[in-house]
Amino acid sequence: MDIHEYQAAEILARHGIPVNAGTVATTPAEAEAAARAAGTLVAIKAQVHSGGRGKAGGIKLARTPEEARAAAESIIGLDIRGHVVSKVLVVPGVGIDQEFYLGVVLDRNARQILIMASAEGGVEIEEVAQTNPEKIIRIHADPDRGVQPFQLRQMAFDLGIPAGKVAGFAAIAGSLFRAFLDEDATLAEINPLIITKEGDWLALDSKMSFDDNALFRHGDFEALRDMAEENATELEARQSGISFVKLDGNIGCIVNGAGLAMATMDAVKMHGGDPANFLDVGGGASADQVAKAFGLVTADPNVRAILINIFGGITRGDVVAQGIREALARVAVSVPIVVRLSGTNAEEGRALLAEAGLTAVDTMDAAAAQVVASAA
Amino acid sequence: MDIHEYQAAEILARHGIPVNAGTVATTPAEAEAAARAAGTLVAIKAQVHSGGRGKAGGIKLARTPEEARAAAESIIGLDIRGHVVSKVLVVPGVGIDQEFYLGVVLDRNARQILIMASAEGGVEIEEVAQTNPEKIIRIHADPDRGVQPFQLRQMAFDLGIPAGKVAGFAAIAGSLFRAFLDEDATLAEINPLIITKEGDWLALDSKMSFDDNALFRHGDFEALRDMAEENATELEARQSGISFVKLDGNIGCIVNGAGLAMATMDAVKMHGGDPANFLDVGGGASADQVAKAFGLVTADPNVRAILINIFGGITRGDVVAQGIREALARVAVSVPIVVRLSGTNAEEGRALLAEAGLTAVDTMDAAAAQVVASAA
Amino acid sequence: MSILVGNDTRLLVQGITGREGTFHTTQMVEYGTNVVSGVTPGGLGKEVAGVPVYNTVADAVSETGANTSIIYVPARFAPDAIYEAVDAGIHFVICITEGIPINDMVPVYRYVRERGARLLGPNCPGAITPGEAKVGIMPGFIHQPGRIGLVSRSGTLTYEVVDALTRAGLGQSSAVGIGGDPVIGTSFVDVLSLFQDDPDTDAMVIIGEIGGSDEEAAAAFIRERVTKPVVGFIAGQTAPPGKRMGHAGAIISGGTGSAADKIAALEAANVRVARAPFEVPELVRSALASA
Amino acid sequence: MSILVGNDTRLLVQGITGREGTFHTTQMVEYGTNVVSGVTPGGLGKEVAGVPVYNTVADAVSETGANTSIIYVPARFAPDAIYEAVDAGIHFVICITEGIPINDMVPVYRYVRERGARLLGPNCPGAITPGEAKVGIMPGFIHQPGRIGLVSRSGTLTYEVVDALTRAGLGQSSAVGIGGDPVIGTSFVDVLSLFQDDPDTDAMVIIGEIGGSDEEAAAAFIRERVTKPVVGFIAGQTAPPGKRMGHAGAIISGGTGSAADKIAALEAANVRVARAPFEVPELVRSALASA
Repeated sequence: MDIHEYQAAEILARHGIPVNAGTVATTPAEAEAAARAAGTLVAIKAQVHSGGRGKAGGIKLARTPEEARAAAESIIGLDIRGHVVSKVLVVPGVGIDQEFYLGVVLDRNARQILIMASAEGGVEIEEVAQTNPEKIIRIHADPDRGVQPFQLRQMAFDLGIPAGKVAGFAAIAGSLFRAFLDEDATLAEINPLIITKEGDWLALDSKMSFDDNALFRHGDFEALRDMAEENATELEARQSGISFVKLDGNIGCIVNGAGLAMATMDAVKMHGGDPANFLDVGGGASADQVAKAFGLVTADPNVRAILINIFGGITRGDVVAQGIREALARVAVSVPIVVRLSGTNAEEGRALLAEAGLTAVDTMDAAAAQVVASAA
Repeated sequence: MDIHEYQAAEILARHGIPVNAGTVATTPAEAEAAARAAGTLVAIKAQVHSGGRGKAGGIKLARTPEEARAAAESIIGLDIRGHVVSKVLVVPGVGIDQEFYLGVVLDRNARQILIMASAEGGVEIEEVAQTNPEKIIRIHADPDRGVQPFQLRQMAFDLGIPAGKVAGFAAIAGSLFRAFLDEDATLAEINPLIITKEGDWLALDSKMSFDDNALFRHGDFEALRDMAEENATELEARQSGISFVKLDGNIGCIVNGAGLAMATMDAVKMHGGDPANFLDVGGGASADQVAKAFGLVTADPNVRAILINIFGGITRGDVVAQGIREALARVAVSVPIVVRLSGTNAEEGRALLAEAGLTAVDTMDAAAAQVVASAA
Repeated sequence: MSILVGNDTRLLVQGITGREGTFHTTQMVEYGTNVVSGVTPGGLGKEVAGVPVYNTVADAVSETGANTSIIYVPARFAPDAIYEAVDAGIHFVICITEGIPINDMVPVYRYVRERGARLLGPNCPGAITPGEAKVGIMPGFIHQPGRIGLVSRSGTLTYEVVDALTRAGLGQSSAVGIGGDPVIGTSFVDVLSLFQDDPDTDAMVIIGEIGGSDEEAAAAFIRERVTKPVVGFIAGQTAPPGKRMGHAGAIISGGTGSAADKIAALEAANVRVARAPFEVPELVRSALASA
Repeated sequence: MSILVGNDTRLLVQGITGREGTFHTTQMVEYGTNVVSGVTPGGLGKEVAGVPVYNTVADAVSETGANTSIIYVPARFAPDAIYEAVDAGIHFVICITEGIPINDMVPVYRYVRERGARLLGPNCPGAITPGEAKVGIMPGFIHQPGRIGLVSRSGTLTYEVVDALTRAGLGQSSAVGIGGDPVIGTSFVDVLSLFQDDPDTDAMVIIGEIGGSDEEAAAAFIRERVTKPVVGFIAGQTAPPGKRMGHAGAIISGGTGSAADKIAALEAANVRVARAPFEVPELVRSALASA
């Protein structure tokens, strides 16, 4: 789950990290008022769940309230990597002495939490990783004991942070790591983390994402969800335990298992077709859930044919077939349906489908070929 | 730092443990009102920082508000192991089906936190440990990972807790362990932890003590301090970094180091004297602190002579001598003073004392003999 | 036995009285897996598919000599179940449960390794040695005993490939699903290494997908250490960047994790990479022929 | 060298620029201890009593080959200092700091042991091998090289006994203060074991106090494993029950931890127990004579 910069900043502030607090504005007028209240040079920053805001013109400086209004006008409504800006953050301008990158992520290979820092602040860390990997200082947190202050001081010394600022850096890095753990984050990032002209540490831009599997521990995070940023259909799907991603093609796909779903899309493409979606009904799908999946796919007006590809493991073929029948009884489907059914209880499933007038194809490849032909 | 039962219950309730909540009363009338409000059989329980309340008559059942008043009358003012009862807790009576002991302490030998439970609820655990040690189930918490639910379920099964109550026990034991860690306790104990006639888990009596060294992390604990339970002089001493315990004798002792202070008291006793106090001025004592110690000792009207025994390590003899001189300049001391000074800068100290007309004795034994003679 | 599970497996089912536990225990027993006991706290005295239930793993191990455990308990309780299994001396734990938070799995992974045990999963379909033991949720009947070792991050996609192999007359020594979570107990490299050392395995099939860099790590390992022929398949070749496809790992980000990169890495390690699952059997045959 | 510290000690001082660190570094250097470096974050380039200061223990170790560390930093930072020392490869850490919370020390103790290092303290006076190295806060001049090994939970009381021994012409091989905190890195038993194996030690003195059961554990160890003569002293023989005497451990509770119990346990292990510190030297002499 992704959240906005201003929300991440609020969370980090609660963990004792000094952040550049600002005001959220959804209109140019609000931005102007916020700038006036700030009474200083401000930055107007697009609040979208996407990187690359700067390059896309989503961040502007404004010396006056009028400039702030103009900046907000140009930013609100902007499309940044497919995300349309609906709000901006107005923060006081800050004199920067030094900039750093500081982030906490999972290192999948090491199966440990990784704390990364670099003196190349303000630059995307992936870029630094490719161009100057030696400029990234890394610490793996002990899975049991976490990270000790001395390790973070060492990191600060390695970054060349002046002696008088080392304790401050270590405190912020420690707090960021704690925030990552306490909030079940998958990413906690400050970029740039700066030393101001006045010599104070300040988190100028904060970013956090959360582990969807741990949301049950954080009931308050639901309030942080920005429905404008989420695809309503995808969210609705997720609430039914279905993974759904809308794509641009015209062949609806209903598959059990993420890997098989991707392979099914690949097969459709190989046969010259274009998938309308990625859809994984999940393990142990109930008839209800299959019907639900059917609804998700048929709601897309682009869909010209539907491919159902089920290999039964936990999911039983007869249950899937039952779901298809129930869905067809509820929704009138006007496009061709190609079903491929294998694995557990596939024969029972095929029998049920036959009763409903549907014939199941034997292999995925054949099914993909057939659905592409039907959609043509 | 010790707290009262009702305070421990409040803390454990915050950690999700079901406790028998009650009302604190400081007068028989308040107890009567609390019993009336409860509208049921109540227990009246002395709130003192001491065990053995039951045997001392500090816990009584009352069927009516009038009986509650009478019970409170008999308990308030009671002396339990040197603690005078100034308040009682009025709690609703509860039908008990099964009783258990559950406690968390440090196992000094193992250097690990120990969770102990026994089906011998309501009995002091030390007693069970002596008479039926095999009836105590013990789990050492891993220093890094703590304790896992399966270990607590195992404990429950080992205690013979019925299957349907095992998850509840494990949850309470887990919460008690978390409370121990989160609150930096040295003891967290529920005795008895019961299953009520209605089949619910309930902490019927709770006890917690805190690690004095960790109080800096728990600013709110100061509000839990019951000044009636603390010796004002001992508290004042502690705030100056001095360990002071009032005793019944007439020879005031000022010593650096707890072990040496105890050995000094032993020496005084060996020579037929009786120490008026235990006093450790601590390491690195400043002149101010020594003067403070002097004040503490001379405030006791029983004191007939004072023995100052300093073996310099961190504490320097000249600093101590300076403290003695400053104290004597401020306070008129009418009783004889015997000083023994050895170790770091002892000679400089002796010279300073000589200027003030005091002669330092060479050995602890001789000093003890001399101070006993002076007090006679 | 080929790798991980086989005739020596004495299986314990944690969460045996739950819906999934009961269903799959029945399936595994029917397959012929030696399921010796199950655990559900408070379940002592019950039976599931003829398998006796105990209150704790320690009891089940001491009473029935279980050496392998499979976990079907819900995500919130799964880490505890893994700790319990390892603490009781189980040396191989298969965790089927999906949805376990990352921060819970990081210390679990460390613990399992420290104790010298092995974890497969979580969020995986399990492992099977056809004709000997099915320890997981895969449909047993599509498998056939043979000499091809299969390892995959995916569930049903694995069945797809297994089915294709079986139909082509290529039986499997073992088939192992490692799971798609960010923190998993057993990696591609771990399983490839076991197959490499397994005298009952002649060739291996690795089934990857977009996201992460596990396939690249596998490719590096294959180049350096694997002498048996390897065939690969990567799902998500046509997936658009920036979209998460179900699995936490299945996302192409910042120019890394793409199917093209993974295929290139595998091919550089002499792995024959299929464009579709149905191509796998013929590539295996030709690899075996030229080995 | 006798035990723990000696001519091989290359000492690092953590918290060297603090008031206590500076004072005791000067004292230790004057005593002749080989103090090779100090650490204070941000202190790089400074010098204390001629000892160079580094920012981190890792730097100090790699630059100066320190093998032993003594810690003078405040309680809130002391656990971190211990972790840093052990992580940098220091094999022996002496923590002088008092007032460290118990819950902080429990994982520290585990960590130090896991890494195969040794911790003395916290809240202890340190260790000295007279004439070789003084690593602590004890007054050096009261000690005299010799063949009596001394171990104590107390600070100044140790000096008292050392002073008595020296005055009686009984020099010390090493004198070690283990500290009075509930969680300490090195126990009586650990030190007694080192003295037992030390060819430079002929007899041992153990100085205990009321509270806890460390002296009883020591007595059991002495009975089973120690062949050299041992003399003991227990402080707090006249302390009233239920009152905490300074040290966290120094309290008699529930009929246990009393001086009488401890003396009985030691005497049952053939330890000659002195009634007062001044009696220790004569008991040592007679023990040596009858050994």
